[in-house]
Amino acid sequence: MEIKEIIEYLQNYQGPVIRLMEVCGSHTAAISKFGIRDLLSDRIELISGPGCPVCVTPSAYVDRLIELAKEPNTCVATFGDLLRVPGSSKSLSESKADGANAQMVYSPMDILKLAKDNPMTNYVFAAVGFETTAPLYALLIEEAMKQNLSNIRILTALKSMPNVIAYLLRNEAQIDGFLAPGHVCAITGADYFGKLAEEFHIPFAVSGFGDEELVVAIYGLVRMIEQKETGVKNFYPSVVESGGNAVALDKLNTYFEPCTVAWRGMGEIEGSGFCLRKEYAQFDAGSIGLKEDKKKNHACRCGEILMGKAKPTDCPLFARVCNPSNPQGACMVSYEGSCFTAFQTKA
Amino acid sequence: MEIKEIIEYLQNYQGPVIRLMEVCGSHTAAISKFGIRDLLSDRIELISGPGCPVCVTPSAYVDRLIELAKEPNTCVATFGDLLRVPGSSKSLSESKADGANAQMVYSPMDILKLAKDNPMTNYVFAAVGFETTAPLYALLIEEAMKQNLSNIRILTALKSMPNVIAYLLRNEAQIDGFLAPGHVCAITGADYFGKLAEEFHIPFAVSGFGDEELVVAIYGLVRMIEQKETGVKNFYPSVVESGGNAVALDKLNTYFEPCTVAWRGMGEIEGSGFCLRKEYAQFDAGSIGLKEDKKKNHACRCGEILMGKAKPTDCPLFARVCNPSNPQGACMVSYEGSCFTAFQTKA
Amino acid sequence: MCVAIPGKVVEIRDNKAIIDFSGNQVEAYIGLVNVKVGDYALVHAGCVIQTMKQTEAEEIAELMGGLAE
Amino acid sequence: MCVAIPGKVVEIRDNKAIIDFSGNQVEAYIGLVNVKVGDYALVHAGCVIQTMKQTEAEEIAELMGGLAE
Amino acid sequence: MEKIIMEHGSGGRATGELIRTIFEDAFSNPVLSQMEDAAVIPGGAQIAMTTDSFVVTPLEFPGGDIGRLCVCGTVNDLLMRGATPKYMTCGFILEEGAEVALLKRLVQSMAQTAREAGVMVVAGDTKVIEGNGGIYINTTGVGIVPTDVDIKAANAKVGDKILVSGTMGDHHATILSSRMNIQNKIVSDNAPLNEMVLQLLEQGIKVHVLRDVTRGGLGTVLKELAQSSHCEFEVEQDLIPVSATVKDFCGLLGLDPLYMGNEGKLVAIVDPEDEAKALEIIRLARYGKDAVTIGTVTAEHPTGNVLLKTHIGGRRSIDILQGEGLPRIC
Amino acid sequence: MEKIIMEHGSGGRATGELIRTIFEDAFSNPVLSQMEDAAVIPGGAQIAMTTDSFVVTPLEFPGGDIGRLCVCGTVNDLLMRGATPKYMTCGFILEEGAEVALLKRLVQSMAQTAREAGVMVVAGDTKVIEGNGGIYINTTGVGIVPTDVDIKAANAKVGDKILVSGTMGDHHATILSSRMNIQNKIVSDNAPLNEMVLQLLEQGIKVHVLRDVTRGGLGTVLKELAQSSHCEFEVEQDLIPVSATVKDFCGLLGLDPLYMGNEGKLVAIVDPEDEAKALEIIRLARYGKDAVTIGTVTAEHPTGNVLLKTHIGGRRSIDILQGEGLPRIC
Ligand code: SF4
Ligand code: SF4
Ligand SMILES: [Mg+2]
Ligand SMILES: [Mg+2]
Ligand SMILES: [Mg+2]
Ligand SMILES: [Mg+2]
Ligand SMILES: [Mg+2]
Ligand SMILES: [Mg+2]
Ligand SMILES: [Mg+2]
Ligand SMILES: [Mg+2]
Ligand SMILES: [Mg+2]
Ligand SMILES: [Mg+2]
Repeated sequence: MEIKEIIEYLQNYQGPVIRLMEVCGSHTAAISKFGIRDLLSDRIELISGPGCPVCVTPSAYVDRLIELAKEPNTCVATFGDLLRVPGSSKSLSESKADGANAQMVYSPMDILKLAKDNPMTNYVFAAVGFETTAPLYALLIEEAMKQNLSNIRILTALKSMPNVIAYLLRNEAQIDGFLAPGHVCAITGADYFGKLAEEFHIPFAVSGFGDEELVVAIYGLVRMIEQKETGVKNFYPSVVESGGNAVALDKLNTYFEPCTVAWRGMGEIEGSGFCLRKEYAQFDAGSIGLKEDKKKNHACRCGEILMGKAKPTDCPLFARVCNPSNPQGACMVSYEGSCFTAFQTKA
Repeated sequence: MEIKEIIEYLQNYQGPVIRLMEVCGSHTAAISKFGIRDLLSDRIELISGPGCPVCVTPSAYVDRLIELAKEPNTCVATFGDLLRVPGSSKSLSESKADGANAQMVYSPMDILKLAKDNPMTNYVFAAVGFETTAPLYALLIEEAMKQNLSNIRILTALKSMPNVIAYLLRNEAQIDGFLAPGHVCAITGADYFGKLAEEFHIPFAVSGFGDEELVVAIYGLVRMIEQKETGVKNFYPSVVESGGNAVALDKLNTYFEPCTVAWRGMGEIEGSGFCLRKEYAQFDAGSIGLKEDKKKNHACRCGEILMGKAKPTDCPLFARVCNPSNPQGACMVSYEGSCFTAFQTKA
Repeated sequence: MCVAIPGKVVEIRDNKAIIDFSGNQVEAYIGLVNVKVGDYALVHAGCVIQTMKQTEAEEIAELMGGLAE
Repeated sequence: MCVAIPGKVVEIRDNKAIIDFSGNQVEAYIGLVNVKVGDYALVHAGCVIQTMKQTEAEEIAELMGGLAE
Repeated sequence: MEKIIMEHGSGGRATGELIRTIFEDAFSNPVLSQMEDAAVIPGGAQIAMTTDSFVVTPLEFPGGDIGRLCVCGTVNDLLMRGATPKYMTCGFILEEGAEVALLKRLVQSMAQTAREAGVMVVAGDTKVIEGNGGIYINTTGVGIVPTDVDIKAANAKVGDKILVSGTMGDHHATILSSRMNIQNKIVSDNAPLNEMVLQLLEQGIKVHVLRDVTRGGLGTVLKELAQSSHCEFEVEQDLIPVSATVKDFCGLLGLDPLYMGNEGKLVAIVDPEDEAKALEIIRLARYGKDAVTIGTVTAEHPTGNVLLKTHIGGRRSIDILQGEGLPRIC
Repeated sequence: MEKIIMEHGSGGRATGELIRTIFEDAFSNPVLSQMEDAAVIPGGAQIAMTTDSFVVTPLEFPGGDIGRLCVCGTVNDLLMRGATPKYMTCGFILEEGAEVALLKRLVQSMAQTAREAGVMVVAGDTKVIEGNGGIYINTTGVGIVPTDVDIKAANAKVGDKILVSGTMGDHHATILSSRMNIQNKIVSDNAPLNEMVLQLLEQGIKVHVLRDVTRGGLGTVLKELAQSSHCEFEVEQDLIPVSATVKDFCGLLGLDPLYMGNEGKLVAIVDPEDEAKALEIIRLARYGKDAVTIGTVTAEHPTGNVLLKTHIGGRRSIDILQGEGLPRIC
């Protein structure tokens, strides 16, 4: 089947309304960037889920990062987006103006060199991410130990996919199928979502991040729904193997263990994150108990949006008080956030 | 006698050539600024002596300051002029560009507050000066002890007047009389120079720093010479008492003791300086043995100029290679240096 | 965001690989995957997270076949 | 350089005095001299080093007398 | 004099020496060497004036340096109003510790670019601040505008063709490559665009709008122009020229080439009649060989809108740059 | 938006917001609000152009602030060539952490001073750098010069009278008082000198040279003018106006009022015939009430010389400022 035919199919779809959720922030961003919504019938809705690691970070975590960054001789290293996420009152980026020492890096591994070159400075990496990113922090700690670097710690807000999806489905999210994140599956294998598919009778399509890859996976989901199929189909076989990446999974399990963590706007979800194992507690910069999630603005509907229960445009603040220069909620911060992408591409 | 008559007298003086030395840098600067040379007969010469604390500092001292300023968590605090004195290769000011941490302050006492506010930083004060300034460092250490501040030290290059004057006179400096520094005498009393006057049969006139005060003291010296008087006459009685400042002298002697120090361009002179007593060695930032005096430029004649054996204009570098923006010797650095003042007011 | 495009491994140095993306060379840790020169690799935040097989076309075709009406 | 002009002590606070120079007020330590409000004081690098007597005119006149031809 | 020290900003002898040894030579012209408070120069009935400060790191980068950049930025802004660039001032803010040899190279690069662009540096200023060797330059330019020329952002008309003069993102990608330590052969496009602009005007092309694509990138520029003209633009992603290396560079860092800045590229909105001729003129001019049409002004629109047709055939509105344009990594 | 963050320099939305909320209001005029790459404005046959960057700390000081200062500096430099100040650009370099409320005050002060000085702000630019809340401003000015006006440093003639418009050192002493924490009532003299200059010209005074006394002080200015004119000047110390407080302030720090800068004082060298009338004009003008004659151009001199007759009757040559003009304390 040619891609043109697939698009035609999706454009002309006239069946019952289908609501598909992409749970990966990179999918959200790519869908926007490629204008994919424009290719779908009005009866196929794409909903952004809680898959942007930045968007799901509770305010207590950001507040703690700021606290650390203000400690003398301490530098918080982080990916770019996280700098701008509001905590209960300010973001890391705004706190730099108050003397917080925060630095953007390309890779968690970059702090190995920084820590070695500046032995008097304590580096804390803001370790956010899902199953894809968590193994990198395992590698970081492994290297820090090998190189005997005692001035490296991480503050974790690591999330795991299955239990938050289960939470959505148990809390009446109206979703007919999931675009499963290709890179999570690259680590975990495609079967990772099999139990969920079975329990909730819902289809998953593993997708890559290219325009055609997304269109194909969406088509796959639509067809599975039409044919009342459940289970997981892998539309990203060049990267995703059934067993995933065994080395990475092994490292993940060596350094981390599942734990209960808080999600912005959704509260605590059992077993929905990873924490450092006790044996490696010396690498933890105080990640435990960062559950408080004070909204900067009470009208912010990030939580519902992350659950697929509301759209950005349903929020009274959207594009009024809340915009990317002055985000009221995390969904407006990340380039992958639902509110951000909705704002950026609004007609 | 009116000031006008005094000036007339000095202007019309036709006797044998008289060479007067002002040993205080502030006198040198004031004489220039007031255009006093222009008021004197050609037969009265004013020669600048080794009384500018900055000009007499050997290069090893500056090098050590730079070394300290480059140490992590160390800040060298200093009076403005000293920033620009060349060491064996660079000045403190130039070294700031290489990462040296140096700060100009108004008073040595300013570092008490700095040290208190920044307990992680070690402050080293560049303690230069003569009898006038030395008691201030005594006060500084006293206060540092009272306030329990352990992050304060001083690097001393403290000089004393009598032995360097004796050194000049023993080394054939052609001088007929001395303008004695008013503020040194404010501390030590006017009699401080009595023994020298007696030993070398030479007159001293203690002078203040105003234009009329200087003219009166010069007149006094000329008259004493004409009348073949020696001894010390106090033309600054409003400030200088015969016993000096007993409290200050007492503090000076409590914390410091006489020692042999090196003078730029002249070498070591016995008993010509003050060093911290052993009991207070913990306040010393390594002042002992800073004797090396590498000239930045071998043609520099600072030493001879400080001894009154040469004039700035005798130096082949003067106003050519050597100027205040690119000083080759310390005499071109300080606003009180002979070469600087000669350059600044050259016709 | 995860890098969506694969790069080609052009060199391996100790625990890192140099990976080329249309002329952009980045260094990436290889502690999570066994890679060799010539492999196509996915890099995420400075680490290789997976190598890429060249089999997509057929597998997808097969999948699609199953979905066609 | 040493300050050539005296300032007037306008206030004493613990171990420091506020000294006025034609409207410029500086704080100076007084650990080296006993000063009281109203005194004229010489300040050097943030410390009072001497107070000033008001007797100059006569003393100088006397000195000069001895020097006159 | 190896490094800049505070004294170089004193306004006294050291400042004079710095000016003589670094600036006078490089920029030598009779106006500047008078060293007056203000330069007095021939004017014109209508003048254009623009200012920009340049704070780029690194100071030297593949294809250029801050010296070339600060001339190009100001000259191009004048050109975008149809002005002939004539005079320039430069204000240097130097951080203590700046390397004098580097400063010399940058100033020589400025001077050479000024010659290329036909502008005379008529006044300058140097200040020194504490810091770690950074160099910041402000350039302000004055040009003469013929009274019959009226080029501005509000002038786009329905039917007009939207042209760009070459590949997008080269400058921005060059700078970020250095900062993120990514090795590639991308070079900055920093260049003065006199030839293409003055040729368009001389040859009577009906140029409605000109805008150089700098900070904020093509996306920001198009949206701003659409807003000013109250029009809807439609541009086609596949027509927007981006080199393969820049494209993958953006992919690596999660950046969108639409929001990547240039320093030697422009958008021209021209009467549809003149499209072909305009393209030919730009392509023949220096720095314009990759010029193409990327879209059309399709309709009036009260608030201004830009529609992008994506490779796969989707359509989305594009907005001005949000946030800092930082690399997204995770 | 309390403090400046890096994003305010992105060129995207945050920059736009900053411009709208801070700059647009304060400077509002039809040219600026077009927000074009370059402002297009009416010119004149002969124009004057000058630039300066301002890096003063503290940013606000008794009697003024960097906003007022940066307008006065540029306006005065134009006036010193006999130009009528017309247009100004401003380039802001903001360090991360700068207080937005402070920036607002400074910009409003700029705008007010610009109104006082009759200049229109026609273009602006904002960049953000890392740092600790510092603010640096470049202003570049353009003025129109009547073709018959020829005022420049080289024009002093033997016999001319040397005037200053008021007391020396006020601005410099204000800044140093803040930095050295010395309490006094000294206030900066920062002011635009339009009225006195334009009145001198209007009333036909034979003004040969004008120079504002800024960094480097009167000593530096006089020496530079003597050099340019190849003349010897003789000035009398007792005639140079310095307030008692500034005099003692200088005494305290070992500074010479001759080398203390102002930001609203000028030296005028005029034909001796016009001395009295010139003094009267300056004294009647705003900011000129303390104007006096301080000396005379006494002779030709190949390299330029300035002789100062001191209070006690001595004579000395004065040179341009050496070193940084730092306080001498010991
Ligand atoms: S638009 Fe802003 S306030 Fe509303 S839900 Fe999104 S992030 Fe929250
Ligand atoms: S002019 Fe310079 S080189 Fe010569 S003696 Fe003086 S300081 Fe030394
Ligand atoms: Mg000027
Ligand atoms: Mg511009
Ligand atoms: Mg520009
Ligand atoms: Mg200037
Ligand atoms: Mg700094
Ligand atoms: Mg532009
Ligand atoms: Mg100027
Ligand atoms: Mg100026
Ligand atoms: Mg700009
Ligand atoms: Mg900085």
